[in-house]
Amino acid sequence: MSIEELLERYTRRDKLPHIWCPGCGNGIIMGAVIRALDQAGVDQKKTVIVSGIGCSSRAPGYMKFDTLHTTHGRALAYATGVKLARPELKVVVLTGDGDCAAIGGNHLIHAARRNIDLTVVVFNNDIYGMTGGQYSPLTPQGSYATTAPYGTVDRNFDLCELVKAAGGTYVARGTTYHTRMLIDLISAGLGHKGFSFIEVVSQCPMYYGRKNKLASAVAMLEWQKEHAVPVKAAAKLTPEQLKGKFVIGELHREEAPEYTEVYAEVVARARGEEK
Amino acid sequence: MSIEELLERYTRRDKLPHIWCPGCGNGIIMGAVIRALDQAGVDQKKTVIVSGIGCSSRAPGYMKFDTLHTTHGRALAYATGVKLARPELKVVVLTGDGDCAAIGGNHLIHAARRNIDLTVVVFNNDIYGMTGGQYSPLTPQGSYATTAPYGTVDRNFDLCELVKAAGGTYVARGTTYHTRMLIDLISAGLGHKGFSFIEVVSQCPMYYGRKNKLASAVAMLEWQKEHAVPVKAAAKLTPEQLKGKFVIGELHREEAPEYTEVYAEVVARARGEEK
Amino acid sequence: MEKAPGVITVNEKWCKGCGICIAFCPAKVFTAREDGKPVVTNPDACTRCGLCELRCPDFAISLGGKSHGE
Amino acid sequence: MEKAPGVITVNEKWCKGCGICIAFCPAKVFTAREDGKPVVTNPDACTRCGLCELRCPDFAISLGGKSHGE
Amino acid sequence: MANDRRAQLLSGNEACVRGALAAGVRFFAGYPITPSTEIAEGLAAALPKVGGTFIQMEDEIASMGAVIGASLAGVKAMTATSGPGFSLKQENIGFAAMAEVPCVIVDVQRYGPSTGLPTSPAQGDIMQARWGTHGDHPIIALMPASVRETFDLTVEAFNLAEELRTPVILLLDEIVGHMRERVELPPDESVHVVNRTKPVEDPETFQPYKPGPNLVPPMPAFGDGYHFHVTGLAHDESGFPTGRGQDADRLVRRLHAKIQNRKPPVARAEEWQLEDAEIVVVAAGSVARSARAAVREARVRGIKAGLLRPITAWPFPENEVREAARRAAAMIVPELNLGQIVREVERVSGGETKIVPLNRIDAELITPAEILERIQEVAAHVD
Amino acid sequence: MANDRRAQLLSGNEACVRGALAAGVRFFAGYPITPSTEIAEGLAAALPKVGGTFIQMEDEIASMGAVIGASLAGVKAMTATSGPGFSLKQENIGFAAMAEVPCVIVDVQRYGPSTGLPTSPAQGDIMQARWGTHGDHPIIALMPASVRETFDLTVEAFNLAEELRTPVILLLDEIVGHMRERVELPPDESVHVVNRTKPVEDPETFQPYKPGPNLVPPMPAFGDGYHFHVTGLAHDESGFPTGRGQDADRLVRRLHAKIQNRKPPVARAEEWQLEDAEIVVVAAGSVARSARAAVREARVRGIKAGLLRPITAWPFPENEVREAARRAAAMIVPELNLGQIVREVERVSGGETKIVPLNRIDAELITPAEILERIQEVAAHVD
Amino acid sequence: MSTTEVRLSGFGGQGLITAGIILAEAAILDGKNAVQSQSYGPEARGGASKAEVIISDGDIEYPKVGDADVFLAMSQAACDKYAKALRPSGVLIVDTDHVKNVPAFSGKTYSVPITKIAVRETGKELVANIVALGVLVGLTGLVSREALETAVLDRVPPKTKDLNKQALAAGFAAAEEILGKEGE
Amino acid sequence: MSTTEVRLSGFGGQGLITAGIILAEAAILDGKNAVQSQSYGPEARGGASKAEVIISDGDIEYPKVGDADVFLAMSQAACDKYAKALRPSGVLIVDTDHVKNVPAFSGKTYSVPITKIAVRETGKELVANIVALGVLVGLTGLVSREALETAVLDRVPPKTKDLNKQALAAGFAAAEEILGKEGE
Ligand SMILES: Cc1ncc(C[n+]2csc(CCOP(=O)(O)OP(=O)(O)O)c2C)c(N)n1
Ligand SMILES: Cc1ncc(C[n+]2csc(CCOP(=O)(O)OP(=O)(O)O)c2C)c(N)n1
Ligand code: SF4
Ligand code: SF4
Ligand code: SF4
Ligand code: SF4
Repeated sequence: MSIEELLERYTRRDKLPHIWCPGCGNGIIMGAVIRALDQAGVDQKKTVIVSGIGCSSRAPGYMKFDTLHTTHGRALAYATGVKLARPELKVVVLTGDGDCAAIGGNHLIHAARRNIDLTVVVFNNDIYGMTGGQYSPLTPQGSYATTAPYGTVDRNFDLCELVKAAGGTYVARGTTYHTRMLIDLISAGLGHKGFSFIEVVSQCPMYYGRKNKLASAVAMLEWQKEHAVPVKAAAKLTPEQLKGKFVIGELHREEAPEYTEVYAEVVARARGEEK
Repeated sequence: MSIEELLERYTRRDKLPHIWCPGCGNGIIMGAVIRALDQAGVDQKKTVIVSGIGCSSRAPGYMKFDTLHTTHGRALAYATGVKLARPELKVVVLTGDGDCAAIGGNHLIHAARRNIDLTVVVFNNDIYGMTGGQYSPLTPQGSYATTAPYGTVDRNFDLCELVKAAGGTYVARGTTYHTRMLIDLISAGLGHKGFSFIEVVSQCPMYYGRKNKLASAVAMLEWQKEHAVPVKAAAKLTPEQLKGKFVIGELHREEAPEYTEVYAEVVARARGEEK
Repeated sequence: MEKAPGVITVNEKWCKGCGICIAFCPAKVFTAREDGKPVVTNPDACTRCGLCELRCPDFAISLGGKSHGE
Repeated sequence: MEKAPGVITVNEKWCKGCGICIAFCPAKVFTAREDGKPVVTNPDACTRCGLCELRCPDFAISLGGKSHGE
Repeated sequence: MANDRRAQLLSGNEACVRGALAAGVRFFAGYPITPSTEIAEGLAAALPKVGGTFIQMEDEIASMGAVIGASLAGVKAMTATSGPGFSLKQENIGFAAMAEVPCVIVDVQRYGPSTGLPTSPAQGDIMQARWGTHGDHPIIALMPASVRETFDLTVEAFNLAEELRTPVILLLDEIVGHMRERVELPPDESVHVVNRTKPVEDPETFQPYKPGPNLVPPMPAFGDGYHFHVTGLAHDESGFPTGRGQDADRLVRRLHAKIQNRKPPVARAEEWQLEDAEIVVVAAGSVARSARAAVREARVRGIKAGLLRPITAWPFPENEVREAARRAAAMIVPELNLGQIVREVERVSGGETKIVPLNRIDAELITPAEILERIQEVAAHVD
Repeated sequence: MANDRRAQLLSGNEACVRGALAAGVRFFAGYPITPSTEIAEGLAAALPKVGGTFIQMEDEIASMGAVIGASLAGVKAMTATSGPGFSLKQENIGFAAMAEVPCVIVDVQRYGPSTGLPTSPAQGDIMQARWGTHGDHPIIALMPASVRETFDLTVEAFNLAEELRTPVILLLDEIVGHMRERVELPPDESVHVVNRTKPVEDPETFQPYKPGPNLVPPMPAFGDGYHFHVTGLAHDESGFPTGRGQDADRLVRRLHAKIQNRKPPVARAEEWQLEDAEIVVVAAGSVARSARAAVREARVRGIKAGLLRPITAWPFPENEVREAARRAAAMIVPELNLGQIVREVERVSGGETKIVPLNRIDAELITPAEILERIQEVAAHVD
Repeated sequence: MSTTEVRLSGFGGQGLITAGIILAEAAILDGKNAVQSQSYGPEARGGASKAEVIISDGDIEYPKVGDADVFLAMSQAACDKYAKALRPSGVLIVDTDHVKNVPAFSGKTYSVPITKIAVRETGKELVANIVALGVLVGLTGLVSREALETAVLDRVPPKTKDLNKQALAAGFAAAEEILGKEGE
Repeated sequence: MSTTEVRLSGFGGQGLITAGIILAEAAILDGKNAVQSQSYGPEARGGASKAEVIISDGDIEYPKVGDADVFLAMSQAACDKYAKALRPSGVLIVDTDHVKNVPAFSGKTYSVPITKIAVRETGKELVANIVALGVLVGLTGLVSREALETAVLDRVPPKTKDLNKQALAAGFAAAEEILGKEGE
């Protein structure tokens, strides 16, 4: 599909151009999500996009689906309600690193634990964009932020590890630089039955970049290119060689009973129906 | 130290006997914590015990320390404030599986991420005791509870895995049956610099037991005895052999910079002091 | 509650009769009363392993004497 | 925005001049204007890899024509 | 009348479950907390039987979020909690008000502040029900005084929520929630049930926040093909944020007006022996039971007492109270708190009558005798 | 006066940071949210320099919890937030009230409900500040109208918190928080600072919740060797829960009384041109600035107008308002909400005067001209 | 309008809450009004337990029992605590197995070995609450015996119906025996 | 009591917020009262940007600028939006590099190639805001030049002091040139 057709079909064109800063990764990820939805062949009428609060969480407003812009950190809780009430809907959650991993961390691990069929795409720009550059739980330790004028003290999560340990059954990491791979990863997540999670390493040139000597979006994508190691290549490297790098690709996949399906069995049991 | 001396020194004797039901594991764990504090030689005057809300979270009320019984799920947040304000204090958190892993799950993973020097003991009785037997995120899937009359749909966390993935640097699991090992595990946690976490598999005969055909505390301890596999023994078993069992002992330990120590460096830097 | 060093005592006021001490004493030192509370019926078998003390949820058993098994 | 199939067009209203397309075009098809926005100065080099379209954060580049690289 | 099988013994919490089912609830998300837990437990058993969904979420915030999500997906949804959980739900209740998502929130009030006395009665959350979330949000809160009324007002809570697209709070107190009493429930078929109005417009031209004649916008469900946007940001009729103050003004004023202007009025009170009453007792929830007994006894003793019982805590039955204040020599306001309803009585009565608070916060229900005593004291000074 | 180096240009949020430092703050835990974030950012830079601690927690609930923990550990502690975060903090604010933990919570009000207009001004959280948490909790809330007053009231917030062992809310609005104006700040040494009273009793006999002469119990810090217990359950003087209603009653009444009975009164208002005022404008925060300009202009035009500016939103300056109501022909209450302060004015004025609300919720500050116009309208009807 | 206030108290696990519910349900079956309430809280688990029932021909407004007309005490602690809250003309029923000191009292006092009867007649201490109901209704005639039996059988698990029937009969029998003796 | 209301508007990144703060600080250095406020929100990032300053000898109550006395427009959009909110006797200063259509207006209008001057005189577009301040103060005398220079140097990073001094001087020069011409 040409970009024109994609925009026509999947976006609310009258809302564009979007509010994001020049070079912001949000647009790239939103483009990738749209292409992945197209690639995975989801039914647009039966797809709901849910987000929290943040620059990234504004994405659903540009997307021609049923869209739900919730409260900060709570996208997964709302999405759980949507999915449980109508399991036939495809529910996609777009969220920022702060939204998802700071205030929303509990909903993240519990949704993963339940293995409920949601596809979560985290716009990880390592910073709080919307509020002007405070550190997030994914900000690399030692980085600068408006609330960390002496460098962050906090260690950062490996969010993919966390989601895996919590019970997520599809876990992947992509970047805005590796855009084609990103589309494939999201598309695979959409195809997976159960809780699928894609962390996207992205860029906020406005705040993270400025504070941390990454002068432009271009510099930040260069950084991604240099530090991302595909999962296959990573397998061949020692921990020392991987130090300071991060792994991209599909990191974990397992088959497990999905929440709404197990719940359907409960309903059958309660009604005394055979299953 | 004899039990009499232990009680005299470390408990508020006038508050005993405690309110817990016959055979409840809470008393066993509280006894183990007291013995571990003694064994680890902590300074009683400089030790603060913090809890949330639940049957288990009543434990600090019986302990002769500075004690803080907070709101449901928030013990770790309060404890973080105590520790940051006075890093010289030893801060121990006693919490239930619901308190810690349901409503308190976010504080758990973030405290672990920060590697702040707290020792957390989870009284895991697989159920909400205080409110009368609802399921928790640690209730094994398929169990019965007052809110799961058809058996639970939710998968349960492996909480130790989760804490490890979040960044905890000492992670262990014990049981109320293996009481001596439990004391050693807690004592080791108290000695560890950084975030230490001990999950204790315990029993609520009143609710979990009754609902799930474990008729008595004795039957529940028998179950523990039969299903717990020490970490060394587990290493020799295949995943199939481990199915339905759980591993006890020290599961993870690593050395990493502790939060208040790193923060002290920030202070030094901000004041332009040498470090 | 009377207590002499080295003598097993049960604090009846605190004991709730859960039966843990009785069931898991390796030396079978206790027997259950009608109300489930333990009676020390076999004191000589006691190896002073201390498990009953450690496992009693109600701090109701004392082996008497000093630290044991620590 | 004029567009013909197979012709690279830049939507100037949407483009914010971030420079990503210019920097990462493998064929160096673009050059930057004064305001940072891309000008197609080397259209013949274009391999139709589609990366500029995929990476433009502002949906401002169109390669024209149908699906590419998919 | 022996073996009367239509009558049964039910608690308020159980009646709430029955009312919700009669109203057509199909989704419950909650988190256990005394004294509300029986509502969750009842629905955990009942919902699967009607093909609905019960979920115990990780906390109250998530529960409230899930309820909103489910409602947007087209089903009638509710949650139940008590004080501490009610505090936690507030942010998302504000979202439901702003985005106009029908839902029912039950708060079975217990003794506070903080953990307080978790199993003891109080009426300390009345003001919180109105003002608990930030910003100028509208709210409806209903306060039943009996088990049967709990059934009825649960149904009404759903009906108002669906009709007006707004969160509705059912404000029980521990006594009403836990006491069991004899009730006869109507057969489900005879219960009046309101369902939300769905849009008829074409999805292409549909404006999801364009109000209907009653100021309420028709509401599609997710998956109906409308591709609409829902946000807690101030938005215009299209549902999208504009950042413009005038749009926000129009929206927030409408949110209040749809409740304020509704016909018949949402605000409502029960009046008993009020026609000639010189002393009016204003009491709600469990306390109204004692008040009624006291008023009856006062009448026996020749005192012209009457009862005004707010059924809606919010909107507060201002007209009824104002009217009664105009006629009464005094109003006695017994409450299980340090004075919440009395503030509204003071506010709307405009100095027309003497107002006497009667507060008890020792975890016991105010007795008829206490109220009677106060009535007698006041009566002694009235003439 | 050229090169006047004592004077400087500061925003309200910056002045809050300076005030906190002057008052001796040593701990801040928060979570970013517009329009309060500059307070966190300022303290992130400043606290390490004085050996204090700044932490950005995972959310507002955790921030409030950490603040309480830090305060119990003996340091002066605060947090800052706006509407949505204020809603989330409510449960733990109730804990601080119940367990008597001194702390300061800044709420820089923004346009609500829900996400609303995140960067636009409003005064929609005034009632929430009083009633946001469940149960009958006491609270103090201060509402500065200028940058200098923000400094002063931040200091006072800490002083009251420490003196009375209670959470104190500093209720800014976006305009006061963000506007920069000329201020001269006093040197830190000259700022009056109150520190909590420590116990002198022997730890063995110490009763941590036994009130002192001002009804406030002396407060040890964790680590001081007192081995005391702190809980959000209702408790007796020993600090332990008893489950007894009488103990709860005694506790909760004292919590209110210590604030209500304090000498001089906590409740306070600024009165300007009030002596002979026939028309009184009651306004707080940024709106009071417009009100003052309007009153001045009205006087120029020969109308006897006056300004009554609540400095404490809570306790509400009831006596001052009641007194003014008795003398005034009318009271005009301009607010950036749909009517919150006006409810209190209505409540306490007991029908003594005509009350005219003036509300704006289109994200703009009410102008002096609007208030003047209302004054003139009212004046035309007064005689 | 006749109203009777009943208080049942003992310790947790004796089933007195259930007994209270059954009593109220029996009253409803008899066409009367009934309200039941109980004490909640940690003490309900293991510690003290209390159920209150008001039975009336008319409306029941205040739902709490003040001074009771009938008080069943199944523990010494409960007896000590609530004996004072009994109308002078009321009825006190104590389980002699748990209440050793029976307070002096102006109304009627019946001392019945309720728990012992349960064990003796059914082999199960568990059904002492049902025995107690039989005794209470047998002595006071508060509700009809038929309604009580129906209410008991409606509440208890199907498998235990016979057991509970036995227990109830034993209670009625004990009451008759006492009344018979009184008649002597 | 003399009060002047100033509005500075353009797009995000032009540094007009900083300019507003500096202007207010200069007024304070002159011993006057000053209030500064600005527009927040997403539009402040990239989109429109607005700073308002009120300078007065007396108290400043209402802190917002209604109709301005002085309006600096550094974008066409800003000029279009706020030109109406200018007192009839006010002063309009436009950056001709960004504002092509200058609205007709009863007061004084000064069209100055501010951005071009910045680039020409310092090589850095970045300091157009400081040039603008020089122009504005040079034309209006709102604050003293000394105070303005002190305020500028207090705010800017140490390394850029010379650059900003240059920019300010260029602004003053441009203003003088205009006034000189006017005088002709
Ligand atoms: C309860 C609550 N707390 C705080 C905020 C303020 N807030 C808005 S967005 C945001 C964080 C944004 O960071 P992130 O999720 O990483 O998204 P980004 O803007 O970087 O895309 C915060 C803290 C809020 N709206 N609600
Ligand atoms: C905010 C809030 N929600 C719910 C409750 C009710 N509550 C009290 S304890 C508890 C859970 C107890 O379970 P757990 O933490 O596992 O402890 P246990 O009682 O089993 O020891 C709950 C839900 C509460 N007090 N506060
Ligand atoms: S602030 Fe950062 S995250 Fe937000 S739009 Fe700008 S670049 Fe993107
Ligand atoms: S309810 Fe369960 S957890 Fe609570 S005291 Fe009883 S046995 Fe222990
Ligand atoms: S373990 Fe303790 S409580 Fe249990 S029976 Fe033995 S002595 Fe009693
Ligand atoms: S990537 Fe897009 S926005 Fe960036 S310069 Fe190229 S066309 Fe413009």
